[in-house]
Amino acid sequence: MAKHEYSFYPGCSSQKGASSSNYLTSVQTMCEELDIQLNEIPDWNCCAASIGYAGGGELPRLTLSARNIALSEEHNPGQDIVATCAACWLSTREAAERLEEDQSLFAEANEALAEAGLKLKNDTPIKHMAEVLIEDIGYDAIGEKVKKPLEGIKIAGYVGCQTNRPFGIHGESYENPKYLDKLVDTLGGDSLPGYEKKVQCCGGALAFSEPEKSQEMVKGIIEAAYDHGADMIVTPCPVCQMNVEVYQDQINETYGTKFKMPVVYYSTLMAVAYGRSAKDAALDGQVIPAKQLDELAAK
Amino acid sequence: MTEVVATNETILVVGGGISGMTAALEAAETGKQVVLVEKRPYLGGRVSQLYKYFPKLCFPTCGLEINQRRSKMNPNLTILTMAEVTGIKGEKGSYTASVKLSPRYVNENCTACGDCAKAVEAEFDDDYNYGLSKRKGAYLPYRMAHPALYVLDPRIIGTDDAQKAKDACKYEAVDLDMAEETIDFPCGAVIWATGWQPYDAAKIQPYGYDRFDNVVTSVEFERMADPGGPTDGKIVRPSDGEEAKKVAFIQCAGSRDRNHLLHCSRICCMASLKQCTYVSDAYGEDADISVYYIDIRAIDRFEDFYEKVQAIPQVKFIKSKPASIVEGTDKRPVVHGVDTEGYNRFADEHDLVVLAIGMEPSVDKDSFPVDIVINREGFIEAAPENGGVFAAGSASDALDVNRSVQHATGAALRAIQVVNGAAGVEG
Amino acid sequence: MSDTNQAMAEKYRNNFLKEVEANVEEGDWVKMCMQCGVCSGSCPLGKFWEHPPQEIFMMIRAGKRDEVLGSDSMWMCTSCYNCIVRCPRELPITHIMHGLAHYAKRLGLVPGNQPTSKFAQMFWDNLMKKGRVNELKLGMSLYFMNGFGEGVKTALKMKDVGLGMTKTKRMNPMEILGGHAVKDLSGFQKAIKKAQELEDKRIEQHGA
Amino acid sequence: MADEKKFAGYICTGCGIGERLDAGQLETTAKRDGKMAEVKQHEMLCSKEGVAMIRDDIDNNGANHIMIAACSRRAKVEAFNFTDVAMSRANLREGVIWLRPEGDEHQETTQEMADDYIRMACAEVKFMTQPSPSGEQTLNKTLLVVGGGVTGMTSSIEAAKAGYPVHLVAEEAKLGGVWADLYKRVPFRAAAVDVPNSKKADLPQPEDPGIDEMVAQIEADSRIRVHLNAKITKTSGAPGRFSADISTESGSTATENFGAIVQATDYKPYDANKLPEFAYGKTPDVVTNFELEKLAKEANGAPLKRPSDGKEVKSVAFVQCAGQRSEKEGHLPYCSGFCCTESIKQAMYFKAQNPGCDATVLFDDLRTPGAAGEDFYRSGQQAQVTFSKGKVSEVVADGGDLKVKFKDLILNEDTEMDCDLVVLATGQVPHVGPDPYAQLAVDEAEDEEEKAKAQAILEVAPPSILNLDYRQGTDLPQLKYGFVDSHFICFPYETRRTGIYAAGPVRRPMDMKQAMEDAVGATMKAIQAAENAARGSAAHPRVGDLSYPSFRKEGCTQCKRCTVECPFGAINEDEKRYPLFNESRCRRCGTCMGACPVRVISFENYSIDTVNQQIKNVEIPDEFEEKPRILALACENDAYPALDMAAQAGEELTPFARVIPVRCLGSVSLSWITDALNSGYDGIVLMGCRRDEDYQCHFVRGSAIAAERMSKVGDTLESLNLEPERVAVYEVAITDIKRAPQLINDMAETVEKIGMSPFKF
Repeated sequence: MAKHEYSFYPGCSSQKGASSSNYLTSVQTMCEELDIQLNEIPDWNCCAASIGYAGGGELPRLTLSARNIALSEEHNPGQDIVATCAACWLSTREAAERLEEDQSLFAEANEALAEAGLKLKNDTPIKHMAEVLIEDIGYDAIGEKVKKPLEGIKIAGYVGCQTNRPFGIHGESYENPKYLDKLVDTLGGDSLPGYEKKVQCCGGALAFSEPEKSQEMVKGIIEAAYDHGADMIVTPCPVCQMNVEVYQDQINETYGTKFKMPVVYYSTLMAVAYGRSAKDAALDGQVIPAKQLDELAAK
Repeated sequence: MTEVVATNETILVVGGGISGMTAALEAAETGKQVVLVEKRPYLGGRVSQLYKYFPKLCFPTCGLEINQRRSKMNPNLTILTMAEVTGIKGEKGSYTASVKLSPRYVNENCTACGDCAKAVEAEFDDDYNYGLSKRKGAYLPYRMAHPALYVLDPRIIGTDDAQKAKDACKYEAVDLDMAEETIDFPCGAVIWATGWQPYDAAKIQPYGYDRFDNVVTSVEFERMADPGGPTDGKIVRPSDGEEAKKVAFIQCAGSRDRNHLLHCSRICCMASLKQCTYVSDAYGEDADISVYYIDIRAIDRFEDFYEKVQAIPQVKFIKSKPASIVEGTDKRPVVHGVDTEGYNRFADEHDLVVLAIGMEPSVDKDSFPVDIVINREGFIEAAPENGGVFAAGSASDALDVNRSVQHATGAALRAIQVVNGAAGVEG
Repeated sequence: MSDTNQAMAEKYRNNFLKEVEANVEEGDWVKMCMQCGVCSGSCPLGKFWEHPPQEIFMMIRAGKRDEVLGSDSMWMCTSCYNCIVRCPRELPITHIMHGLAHYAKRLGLVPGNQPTSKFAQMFWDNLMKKGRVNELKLGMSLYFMNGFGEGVKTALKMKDVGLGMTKTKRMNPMEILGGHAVKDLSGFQKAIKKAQELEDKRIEQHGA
Repeated sequence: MADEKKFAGYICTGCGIGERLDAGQLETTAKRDGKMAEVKQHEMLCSKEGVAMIRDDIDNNGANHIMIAACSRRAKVEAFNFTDVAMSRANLREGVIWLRPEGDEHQETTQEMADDYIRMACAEVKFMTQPSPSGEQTLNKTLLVVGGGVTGMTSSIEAAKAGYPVHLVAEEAKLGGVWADLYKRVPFRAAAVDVPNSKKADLPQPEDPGIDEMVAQIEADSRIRVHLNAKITKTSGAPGRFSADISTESGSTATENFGAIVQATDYKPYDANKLPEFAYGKTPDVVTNFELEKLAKEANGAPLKRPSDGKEVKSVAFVQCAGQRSEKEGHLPYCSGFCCTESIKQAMYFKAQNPGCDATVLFDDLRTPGAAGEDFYRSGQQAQVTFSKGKVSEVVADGGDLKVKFKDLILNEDTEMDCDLVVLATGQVPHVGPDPYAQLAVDEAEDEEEKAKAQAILEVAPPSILNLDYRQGTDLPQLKYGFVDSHFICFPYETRRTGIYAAGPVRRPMDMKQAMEDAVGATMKAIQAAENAARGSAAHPRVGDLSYPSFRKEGCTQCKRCTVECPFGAINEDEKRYPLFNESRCRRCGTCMGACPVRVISFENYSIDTVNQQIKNVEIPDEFEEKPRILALACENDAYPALDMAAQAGEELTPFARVIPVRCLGSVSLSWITDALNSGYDGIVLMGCRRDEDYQCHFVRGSAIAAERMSKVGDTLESLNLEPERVAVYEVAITDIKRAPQLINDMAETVEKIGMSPFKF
């Protein structure tokens, strides 16, 4: 299999000691297995996610992403940019498209970047890791590597918002994307295609400022997973992962529920299925441990 | 080999629906030679699949009977069914058309006695009923089918069923050796009346047509209401056959929408108003009908009908494009959205949701046989560049039956102008 | 009323739609709304909106300047993009909501204590400092945004979450001292500053 | 055609007829009772061989009256297509064996049924003669087009293009009519194929109305003769031989002959003085959409100024549905269809001339159907026209400014807006002559109140446009709200005055594009009418039918029923009050035949006798055999096919029924009923089409007239002192596959209850 090489944009939350550092760990393991090389964009900056809008105007926010793309084009020329964080991917790709369609904005962005001695060409494809897996690697290749099928593990595929809309994965629908289910099946697990909350928003943007609002939505997401008999939830988005996993105790407090639903990354599932250690799979990063995976990894 | 007698004074009509039939008959009844080419095994097109017409609530088969008698009587009209135009060469006044004829495996001897259908076992989805019911592998598409000849489904050819059908026929009408053929013939003018198809409802993901049993399209619902249809005219839930009394009609399902069809399909509002009467006729005071709309387009005298339906106490109108449908308890579709008149959120549970599905022109934009002006939505624009090719009916725009016929009658004159020119009658 | 607000109100007397087109990100889409309401119905936080998007668009056309810019509705947006993908008229509603929020902020019309507006501002300030977001500092400043007492309460309430995160090495107390940063910080900050200047200039001319 | 009638009968034994019935006996019946000189059987009569056999008898053995006993007359029409002889068909398949269960216990009655149908078909053909063209008309290709607007101009241009000369008569001094003042027209096309969908997309804009080009085209066309300032003062004749007096203001009158006529008199603008609530008439700054076009044309691209003080318009409001879609006195109940796009177009005038100008459209439902329509809506939004869903209650003029008070239906509040100019989107009123039946309504009024109402209508009736010298009035009959539209969805150009076709907004409110398309269709029908008249062939729906009514003058009592009841006003009266038939105006429905109390009207192939003899030739078993006979007269277009399809569907019909298809229930003569009762039928069922305001009858009034007549059948029954239940009249639709046979079976039950008719001999 040909080696795949990408210009990698990890994003703030994947940094060491940050909320989705476990995501990064498992992604690195997954990439080793699939022979994917990730070349981090040197000196990348935050994308402002989709919450920077109060302080930052349109152009300043676009310039944030423009800087990352410019850096990538300078240091990792010819490589597609890959992000693992939904928000990073979305902001960067959205910025690229806005600057593409509005040439005056493009000129202004470059004028701003010049201050940092950078220049944006803006001809680099920007992908989410899920796209890489499905479009560049493919289910078959992903399946070939499986050493420990996730037999008997019922997993609800929770896609969330920003990996799904407005771009989403090619050929998938906004209302009922199936790729996480296909992935789970490919890894030998039991997918739950009927899981109806797979694209329900978790309120990530309000998680800090108005937790009661976001937690109400998270409750629905977890409830539905239990209704479908899920052992755990899998997601491609760090905001979703954290939001759905870490507030379960508070939700239990508020609503008198007894939630203890593990929420893992697809990369964690893959690392385990590929027979790697719990550490490589970043299972130690689970606030709510995914027991079946721990056991499987231990075997 | 099928023989077609034609000259450059002949008018070729493509499509045997209400528009094509009309154009062909009006020209033929004016003394012109006409060849009518229809893809289906029978004439009438989508009109033959309608239960009632708006706003009169009369029966399409009634007018169809007249048109079919007209075509049976008319010596100037040649009808080719199971036929598709594959090419048109030449120019205004002297075209050569290539027509592909698919085998019916049944010849003119057929008396429509039905013995072959009795003999055949294989069953297939009945496309006349949009797949809501099954039909035999040897079949008469529907009772009034014209020509009244049975058809053998190509899928039974080479199976025992094919032989059974042949053996059952006393009149040597079943001909298993029939093969596809392509014939060429001249014509002076072409009337393009290929009509429309329902927009693929599965593409309207928020409404879950592909996920929920009790979300159907307006064309399917029309078959349901027809006593001759798959449910014997009963309005029921596909999921369990239970009576559907609480019914929602969602307008602009695929129309006026950049994700689907940009145009307004014109007929959907009126069709839904008509279908409201099906439900209230069936269930009277027990009916509970909601129409979700953006604008009710009951244009010109249709306004009367809108008022008539508004007067039915069981029908309510909600100005809203629903956001989504989710499946509630007992497979009941729940329609979510906001009533924009004064901002009221709703989550209404129904027995059945009917999507007033958009009209997609059946015009092949990308490989149209001749150079012709087609607009962004795939409809043929009237234009001098089109030479001797004229659109009729909903190949030209989203039109209701009445306007299609009106338009098709005009198309006949346009064609006659060309062939009269060719014949030197002009002046 | 802030000066800019005054100035803008003057400039676009009785034509709020024009003001929005000139000053709000993607504002010139507003006129294309056909009031179908699909956005309002699609918003996961819909029930929290005093004025849902489609109504806001109508209010803009009806010149209800103060009601719109003073509303906290657009701060409800979680950027889930449901409205954008469903809008039959292709309006980038999410961005328009962000744009309106930002514009309201510029004019100082955001209702006091609108938590998300505060958080969003902090987020921005936070990332402007080092070029990367420092989750811990962000969290802390957030907890204390309503004063010390409030902050302690929230912090305690969040204690367990924090603990869990720390245990799993997904939060690092050391971050409070420094933490991740962009190396070329000055270049970074200059670029963004320049961008802001350019944007102000453009709006100035555009509006004029 | 041979004078001497030579009869031949053919019996098909295919499709199970041979198995189910005794063909030998059928043959004997045809010979013995049916008096067929020659009778042949064939195991598949519709096959090439079978048809060849018949053809051979016609060509070589002089058979000119043939009886075919096989399937329904609706089946195998192309095979049994012997246009050069008189032909009747006995329906043994759908009519007998498919409607009857198998089994010995049924055999006798089923066979009797079949034998009777043989007798009936033989009797029918005996009294038929082969119709032939009358030659009453020759081909006159010239068309008369009345109306100088876009509709009339289009009709003229398109007719000429097809090689048909035209006289175009306009009452105005110049061509263009109500459209003459258009500054621009709503674009005809949708966005081009390569246009992306975005806020900056290149969408269709208001375009040049193209009136001048049309006028030029007409002036340049030698085949079109234009009469300006002219009116039609008299129209007489029939398709192929119309004669019209064209009189000009100057007083000169020219009489011209025409093959057919197109009435394209368009519409008249609604009188906005009926809208005081919108301050119309109170200030010149409230104008109608029609008046605005004039202003725009005068401004010719410069910013529009308001009429009162010439101030440049900075804000304008469009009030949609002004005086329309409303039940209020003096308002139009319908939607005029064109106003939404018209207002968008006009709002764009203001935007184009002064982007700073606010243009707001206040609508309830915005109606911009189709591809071009929806694109133009977007185009208007793109131009920053503001659309508000609002209901306007009042327009107030205070000083210079106008206040529009309305309920904003979205924001759900009563509000108001100030503007410099208000445009009322008012509707189209059809420009028609008087309703030809207005006088009749007065004459036939049931009570004084009704009479007064009718009288009032008659008094305000507009002057005639066509001045037809027809027995049934001077102009085209009206459908609703004064529009002369066809009532048939499938047949928009159906007309009740054969050879005269309405086009454009006289038919139905419509915009310019539709009016032009409609004109082409109407012209097609007019050309067709002229051509068919020349062939002596009927017009729709019996195109190709060469038969036409003849009548025995000596028998006529001048009762005028035929002239009054003809649904198409085809029959005039001569000075002696005898009916004057106009072949090419006749639609061959036979309503006159049914109307005639003295039975002097008949067609060659459809007459009092052809049906009466069928009735008489049915064998009536005597009372004690307990075999009643039920006569069913069924409309050949709906009820009869319904019975055929019932047979296909395996429904069952009483073996005592004898069904006779009729062209229209309107052609049913009371004499048939009386004779049937006298000759011992036990029950009679008449099946016609729906006849209320949403009538289905394809001869418009036939079914209704029949119902009227039959309401009087009670007297006949009484005089014979028979129970009234013995005759029933029903509305039957082609879809009544279960109901149609049931109705006949019900009659059988009724007869069982009330007993057999005493009139059996």
